Amino acid sequence: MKYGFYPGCSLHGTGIEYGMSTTVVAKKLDINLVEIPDWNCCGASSAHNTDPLLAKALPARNLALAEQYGLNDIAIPCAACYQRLKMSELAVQKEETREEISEIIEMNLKGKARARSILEVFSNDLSEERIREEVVKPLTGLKVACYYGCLLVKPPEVAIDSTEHPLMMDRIITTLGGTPVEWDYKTECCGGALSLTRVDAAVMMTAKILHYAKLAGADCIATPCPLCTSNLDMRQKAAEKALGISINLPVYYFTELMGTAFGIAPNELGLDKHFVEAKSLLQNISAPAGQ
Amino acid sequence: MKRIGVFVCHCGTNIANTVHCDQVAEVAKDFPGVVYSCDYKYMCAEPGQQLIQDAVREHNLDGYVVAACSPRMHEPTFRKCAERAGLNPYMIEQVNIREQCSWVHADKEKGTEKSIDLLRMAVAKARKNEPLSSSTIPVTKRALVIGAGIAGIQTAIDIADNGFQVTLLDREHSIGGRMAQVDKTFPTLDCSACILTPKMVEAAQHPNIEMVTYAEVTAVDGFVGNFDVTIRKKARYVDFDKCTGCGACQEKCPKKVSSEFEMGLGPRKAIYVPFPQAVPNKPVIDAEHCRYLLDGKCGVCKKICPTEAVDYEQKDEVIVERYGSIVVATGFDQFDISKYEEYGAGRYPDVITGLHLERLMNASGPTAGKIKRPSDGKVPEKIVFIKCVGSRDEAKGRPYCSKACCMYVAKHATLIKEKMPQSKSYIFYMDVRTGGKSYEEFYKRTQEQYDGQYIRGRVSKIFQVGDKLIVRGEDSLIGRPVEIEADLVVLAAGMEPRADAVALARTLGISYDQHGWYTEAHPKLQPIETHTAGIYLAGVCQGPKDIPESVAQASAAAVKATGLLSKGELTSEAMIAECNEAVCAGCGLCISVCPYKAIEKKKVSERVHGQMKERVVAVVNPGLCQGCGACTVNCPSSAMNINGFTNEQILAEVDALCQR
Amino acid sequence: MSTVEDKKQTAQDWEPNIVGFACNWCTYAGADLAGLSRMQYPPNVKLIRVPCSGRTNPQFVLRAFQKGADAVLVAGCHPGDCHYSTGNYFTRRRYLLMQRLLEYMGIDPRRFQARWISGSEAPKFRDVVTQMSEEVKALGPNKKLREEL
Amino acid sequence: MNSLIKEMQALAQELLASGEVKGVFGWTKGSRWYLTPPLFIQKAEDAIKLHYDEFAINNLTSLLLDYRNSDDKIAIFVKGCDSRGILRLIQDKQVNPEKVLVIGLPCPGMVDKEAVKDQRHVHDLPLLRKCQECRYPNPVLADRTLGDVQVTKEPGVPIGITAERAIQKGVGSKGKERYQEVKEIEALSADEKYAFWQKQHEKCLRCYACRNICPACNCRECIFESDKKGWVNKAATTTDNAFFGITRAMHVAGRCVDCGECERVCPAGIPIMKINRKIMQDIDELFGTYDAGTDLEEAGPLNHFKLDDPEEFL
Amino acid sequence: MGSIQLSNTVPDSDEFRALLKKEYESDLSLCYQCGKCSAGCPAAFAMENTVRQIIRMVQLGLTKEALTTYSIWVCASCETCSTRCPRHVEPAKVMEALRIEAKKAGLVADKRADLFNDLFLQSVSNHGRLHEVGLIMRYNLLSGQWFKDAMLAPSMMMQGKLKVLPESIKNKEAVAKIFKNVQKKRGGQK
Repeated sequence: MKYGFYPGCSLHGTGIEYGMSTTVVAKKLDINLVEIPDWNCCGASSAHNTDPLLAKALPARNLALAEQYGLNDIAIPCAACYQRLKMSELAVQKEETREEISEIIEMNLKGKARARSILEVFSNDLSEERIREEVVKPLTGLKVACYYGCLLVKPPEVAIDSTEHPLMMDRIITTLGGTPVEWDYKTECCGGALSLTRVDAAVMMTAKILHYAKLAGADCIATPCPLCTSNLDMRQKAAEKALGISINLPVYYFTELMGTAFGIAPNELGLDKHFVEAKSLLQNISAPAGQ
Repeated sequence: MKRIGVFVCHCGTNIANTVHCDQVAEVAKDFPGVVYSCDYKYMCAEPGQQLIQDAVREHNLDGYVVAACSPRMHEPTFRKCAERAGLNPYMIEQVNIREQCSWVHADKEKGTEKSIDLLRMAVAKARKNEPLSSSTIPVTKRALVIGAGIAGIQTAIDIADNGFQVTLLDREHSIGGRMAQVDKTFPTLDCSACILTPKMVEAAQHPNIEMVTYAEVTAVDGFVGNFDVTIRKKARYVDFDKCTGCGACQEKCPKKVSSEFEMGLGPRKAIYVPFPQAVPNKPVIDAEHCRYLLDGKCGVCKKICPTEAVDYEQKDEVIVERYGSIVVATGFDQFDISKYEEYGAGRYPDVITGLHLERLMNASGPTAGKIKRPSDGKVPEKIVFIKCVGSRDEAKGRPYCSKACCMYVAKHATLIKEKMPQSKSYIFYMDVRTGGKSYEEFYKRTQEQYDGQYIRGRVSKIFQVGDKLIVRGEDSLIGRPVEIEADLVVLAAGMEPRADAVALARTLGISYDQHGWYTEAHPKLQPIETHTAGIYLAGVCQGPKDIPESVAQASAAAVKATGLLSKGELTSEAMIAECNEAVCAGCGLCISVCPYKAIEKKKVSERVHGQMKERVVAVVNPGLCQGCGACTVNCPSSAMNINGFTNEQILAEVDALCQR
Repeated sequence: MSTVEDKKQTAQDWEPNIVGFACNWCTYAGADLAGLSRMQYPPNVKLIRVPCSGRTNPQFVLRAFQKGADAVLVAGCHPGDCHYSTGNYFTRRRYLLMQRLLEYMGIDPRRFQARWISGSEAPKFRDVVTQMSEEVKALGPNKKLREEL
Repeated sequence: MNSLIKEMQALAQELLASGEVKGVFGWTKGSRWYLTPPLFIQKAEDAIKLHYDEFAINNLTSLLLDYRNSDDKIAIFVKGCDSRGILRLIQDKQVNPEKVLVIGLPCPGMVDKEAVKDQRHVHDLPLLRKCQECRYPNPVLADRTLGDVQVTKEPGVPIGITAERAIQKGVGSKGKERYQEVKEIEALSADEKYAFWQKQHEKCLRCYACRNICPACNCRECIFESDKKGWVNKAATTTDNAFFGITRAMHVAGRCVDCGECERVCPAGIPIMKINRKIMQDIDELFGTYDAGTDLEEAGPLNHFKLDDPEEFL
Repeated sequence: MGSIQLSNTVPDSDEFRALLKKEYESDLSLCYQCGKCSAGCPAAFAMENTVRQIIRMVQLGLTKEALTTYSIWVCASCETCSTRCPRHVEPAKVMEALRIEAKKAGLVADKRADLFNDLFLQSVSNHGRLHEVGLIMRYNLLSGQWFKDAMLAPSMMMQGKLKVLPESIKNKEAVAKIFKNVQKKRGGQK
């Protein structure tokens, strides 16, 4: 199965391990990710905070490029980029807005390209058996708080799963042998857009999520978004200070957990690139499994 | 040439504001057939009607046209006015220049122009009006009440007290409806069963009431005065004559099922009586769960029944009964709270609805009156109520207010404080609506003596953490987010039409709104009648309301129903079909499209070349025909015509409208 | 009264004359509700009240075009809601054929509409009437099937 | 073919002689080689005049309407298309089945008299278009049959002694293309369509030949006869002709048995079948294929409905 | 601050509410102040005026006050409010609109947030992609927080997450032209 691949700027920077783990996991699952040549930044929150038209035009260029190369299904790891491209895709479906945007980006838009989150691709386009086949080291005993963040499930027109109680990632973690914990902060916002401009607010929002994950008895957190990870992982120390309790919850990209279960070496997945030490937790689960 | 009068009404300023009534009356003078034309401020009022009657006598008018409001409103008024003036009531026409002209076109010139065209149309039709009279139809002096909640029971009792036979029908196998599930009622805090069961027993023992429970209406034919209703009596598998209601079978039955009456909080058996005060107080076997009926095993109830009342061979029984009038009192369903994913409704066991709480508080409920959390049975300390769940919420498709939730939440808060003094109730509200008698005082007492903490704001999310429910809202009065760690959350779920309300409406031929509430003939002036003559509404099936209103509406429906039955016979529609036997070829095309099977064939003999020859023609039964006109179009030779809407009249109207 | 007549004939502010057949129980009630709610719509459609949409004979539609109507609307209850229970089922079949036959005879489909408008759908009544008035005003006077005076 | 004619004459002679029927409708040899006009005989000895060949085009069924009041039993010869007319009249209760004796004949396929070049000498003539498109060459009902034809309610190929010649001439060969002409008109623009039909309606004389020949047009008193009804006045103006044409099409909608006689008898040559076929096509598309006059019990498309009929008026 | 003269403030702000309705598809007349949006807002704790209050300000015509409040810049545009609003008022779009209109009117309360957005978009229009390190460096410098998050830098450097050199796409002009075309369409003001 062939998909257009839109990594987004953070996968080449702060979210490098997300890019590494996604590509290597995809290869294992014979999913052919063809990077969209010369893709440009989706504008993230700064674009839609400046001009609604700019917010639709920037991602539209990527849609046009994808259509040119016949990559109508675009797999997008980063939740922020997914939401931006999906919003642009929906605008391009309507006749009059499509003409307006084509004029702005000076490229032809057919409205055929579909923006899809990599999480949705893995859970809808692959059967559970297909993923289970690849599992070499099941994550038995690992209690995972699956955190979806807000961008993948809100607003409803772009949601890949239920807005309040999504289960896509939970199902994948179960297939990998892990046990997802029952918790309700899975779609509360971590303050991604504020992580540089209002660090104080971002830390408090992140702290709440970490606190609820801890209460739910999770060993670690799985996320599908580099913005959330940069907050939950990088700001975990500050959150501990703010809450006055120790948290010590490693934050993995769900693709990193998939890679581990598929038996891929930790460094190949980028597990050495975390703030909260991430490798040891995964090692001692595989240890009892006897390998 | 008929002498036609024209009377243009100002309707105060409703028409005069955007139509030059004088100019319209003036132009009407030149219309062919018009011998007198004038305009007046209030045609429908006494002086207006007097003016018409004087003009009829003075100008020797054969008929007249009133240009005013909608004929749906005042056509009967102007017909009676014609009768008083000595004219046949069907010699007049009313044309709508208010709802369909003055109110919808601001431009006075265009409004006047359109009124003139409409008036020209009405005059053209009036000139072809013929005197009509209606015939009489016999009325079956028997009423049917569909739905035996408090509304249905009250209706049946009132009809029976008026001396008429009435059948009280309900789908469940005991009467009582929603009110039977309620613990206490507001504002008096009477025990619901204590005020309901006497009425249920009265209905059961009333000589004029025939109770048909565990039965459904499957088809309704005929029309006002003569409804042929097909009723399917579901098999009970218990012979009611033999059964003494001793209850032995219920104890021994091995099959446990979650009880619908207890809202799934408690069990019942496959052979069961829903609640102790059920009427009839005899069990029924639930075919979907009984082991014997499903796969032939067990049969315990039959073995231990002292009077051999259990009979597995019983089959559904379909009967057809004739009724003069029907009252629909089918009640409502509670809103399905699982649509509120943000509250975890349907996932968290401790997020329940008002009715669940009613069952928990009820002495004969699953917890014998002690309020326990469905999850772990603990007694809750902090209880949060959330109002407007499934009401006043366009996003969930329920824009309307369900009217009774504000009061039953206040009642719950009061009762909980009474039962558990150490508990604390928090009530999230947007508005508190206490529109009934002594309702506001009851609400004040809840805050004053029963420590009800009211927080203005709508809850956004409920988190389950461990065994606690974190309720997150905003107190919009001080404008700050608030959080409560609750043991139990009660959602004030609103009212919703029955799931099959639309199907029943179509069986009965009555109309319903976009939610499924039944539509009354007129929201203000005829809240009990429907557009279908002989069918009336009572209770919540017509829209959310509380018990006092339902009972009041029930008695009103009883009066309407008996008013019809007391007449003995009905005057039929005057504007019905008529077959011109000279032209009719007896082809029967009209019969195939008549909804009321009102057309039969009859032999006529006529002299052809000196011999008497017999042939077949169609004939209309005036009692059955409702004047829909389907036959006139399917009849190629136009032998069939509808009095009051004849082909010639409609052609005259078309010509008049196109005369430019 | 000639002033009213002359003004109408001037070319540029020509107003279409649309004949509407409205069933008494639903569409006529919907039109009344539009009035009660003071909705505004162009004055070009004039309704003839008929007991049921099933009473509207295709010959009335032809007569309207013949006498100079610029468009014709036939409106009634939604199938299943008919006050006479089955009236509009026959209307639906008959006018599915009539609509195609008129188009086959060269009549612009926008000049003949059959629509279901219930008693509570006042906004839908206003929208149908407004849309028809605007479309037909753009199409101009109807010459087809019209009798020469 | 001659043996068939002999059988017809013998049967007619025997029926009349025995008094079982008071009259027989058939055809006789006309004054030209290509003419076989209708014949009505009441005396046994006239049976010899009966004739039947590829020119016996007339559909005799509507002639029965003159006898709707008489008690005499009448016999009638019918081809496949004619027999559907009989069923139409029975379904419309205009003919009492006991009062008519239907004799089914095999159909050789009728030829187009318009194509005659030499009035004197016999020459070959092409098959009528309606016969090329014919789907019911065999009678759908008959009390008696001649020429080993078989009664069948289903569309099919010609059966009987003339079958082989009929198939060779191409009867039913274009059965699939009967809506071809309709599609051609539908493809025109609105104005072109209007112009086409305007020209046709201008030619109409309002002689009502089409109505008189049509078995579906069996009213006792036609609304176009009496202007008292007020539908349309009797002058043959183009607009009134259009009103007549369209109204008649709607009156026979779902009842027209596709016999094509209206078009054949029209003195002005108006393609009336193009209107009826349009309605038949729409009925097939909208409510499922339906052939009028083939099944006595089945109700016509406009006389019943289905809850899930196509919905275009929401 | 004295009583609000509604007879002036409401009519004067009709035009602004019309702009919100037409341009940003959010009709404030639908809002019956139920508070579900601010209840669910994850950043409400950091806001002096919650979303509901800000909408109330615009309803009552206190447009300037709404535009100049600090709270609109704490909104993380996570759309929870719009998702749960019972009346489809789209409060998230209102907050976004207020940020944009505040920028247009030069009434931005949180200068840093504005600075961040401008720098972000400059980097994108220059290189076609965001140069994270360049953005953070320039943002810290211009906002006077020279050592913000400085302690995180070394470990990020080790993890190879800080790409010092900007990564430009081939067709940079195409992206720059998008910015120009949008500005041309918006009548040239910034």
